[in-house]
Amino acid sequence: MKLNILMFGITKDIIGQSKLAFELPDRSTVPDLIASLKAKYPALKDLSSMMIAVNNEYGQKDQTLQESDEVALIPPVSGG
Amino acid sequence: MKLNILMFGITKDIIGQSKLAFELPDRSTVPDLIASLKAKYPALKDLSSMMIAVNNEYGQKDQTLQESDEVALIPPVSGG
Amino acid sequence: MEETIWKAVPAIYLTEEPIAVDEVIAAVNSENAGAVDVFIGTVRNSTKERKVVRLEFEAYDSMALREMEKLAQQVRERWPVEKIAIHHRKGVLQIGEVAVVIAVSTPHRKEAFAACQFAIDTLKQTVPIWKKEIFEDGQIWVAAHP
Amino acid sequence: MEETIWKAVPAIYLTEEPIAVDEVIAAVNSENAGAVDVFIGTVRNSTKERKVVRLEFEAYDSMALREMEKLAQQVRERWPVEKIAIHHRKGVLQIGEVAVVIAVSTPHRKEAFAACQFAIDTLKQTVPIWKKEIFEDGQIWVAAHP
Repeated sequence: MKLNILMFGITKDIIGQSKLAFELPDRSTVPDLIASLKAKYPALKDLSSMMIAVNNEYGQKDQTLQESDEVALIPPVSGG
Repeated sequence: MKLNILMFGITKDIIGQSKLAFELPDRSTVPDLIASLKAKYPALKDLSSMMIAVNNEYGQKDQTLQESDEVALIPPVSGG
Repeated sequence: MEETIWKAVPAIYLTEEPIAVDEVIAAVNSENAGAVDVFIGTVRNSTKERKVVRLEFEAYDSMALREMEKLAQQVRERWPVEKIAIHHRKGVLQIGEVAVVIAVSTPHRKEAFAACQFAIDTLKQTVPIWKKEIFEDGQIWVAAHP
Repeated sequence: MEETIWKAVPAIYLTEEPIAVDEVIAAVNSENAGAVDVFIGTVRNSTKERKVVRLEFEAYDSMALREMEKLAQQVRERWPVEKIAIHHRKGVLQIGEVAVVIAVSTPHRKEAFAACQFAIDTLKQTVPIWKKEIFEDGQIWVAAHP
């Protein structure tokens, strides 16, 4: 399946775009996606933390992804 | 000596005036004044607390009063 | 060129006029501060389920201002405060009106909360101001009796 | 008769315009409340003694609003809150500008402080908003790296 992953903050700088088209095997999970992204973009490994949001919620461990999901990469937040 | 004691809040209601001319032996202390006032106005004994202010400061234990002092009776405060 | 009319807001203030909360906040403005905590005490419509009609605050003005100054100084000694402002109302207050505003600015937020909470807690214990609650069927001086 | 123009202020708000602190405070107005605590986060002129030129906030808008709503709900479940409002700024902010305002009204003051402090602490951990500090000689995404 092909995900269109939204990028924010430093991940946008690392990956160089605000929306990344990313190919992933069907029935991949949140941890699968994180592993694949870190493999392709090693600078992501240096971040304090990295979360995946699925449809505007923090993704659960082992949550399975679908092509229709709105997926976003969430580097350490720093609002306030 | 004769003190002109300022009254506030409930003490003004108890004593019935906002400034009380009160006769007291020379070299009386803060506790002396409190005792004399309570003797003359027993309703003051029912208050949760009663302090004396001398020249805009809380009077110290055993502080000696002078006729020139600005003296005030401070019932339990309840600002804020 | 337009003239800007700048109204200096005192840090410590006791007034019969309504308190302008935004002016108290502006009084603690500082470029070194990352945090401002503001406490606003307002007149509730009830006390222990008894309906309040209005409040009346009486103050021993000269001493109250002095105690408020002392309190501000104490707060500055205890926390890394940029600025602190304390405004207290007196006279007759209707439901919903603002009785007291305390604003504290600090570099970081933890200190702003701690300093502001200490300030209102201490004000209620030390500043010679008295509150009378007027109910439909009576009135009491708050905290006067055990 | 004059017409009053009433501008409804949302409780949860993310905006590129300057935050009107008095509107956030007005949004938590309640006759049942005796206390309002307001936290205001402002842009400091320095971070760890390094001079800050300006800040830039970026938000994942839809999720940020959702997390702010969740946070408000959590606060309401934990404390006897009358009303809570959370406004966060995004875009470019100069020194001294307001980045976030949280206002909480409660019957008594202790809960107002606790709820407001919890709200800002939690917002900083959960709401997807990112802050870039621009220095004279560089810039960093705050908290991105260990």
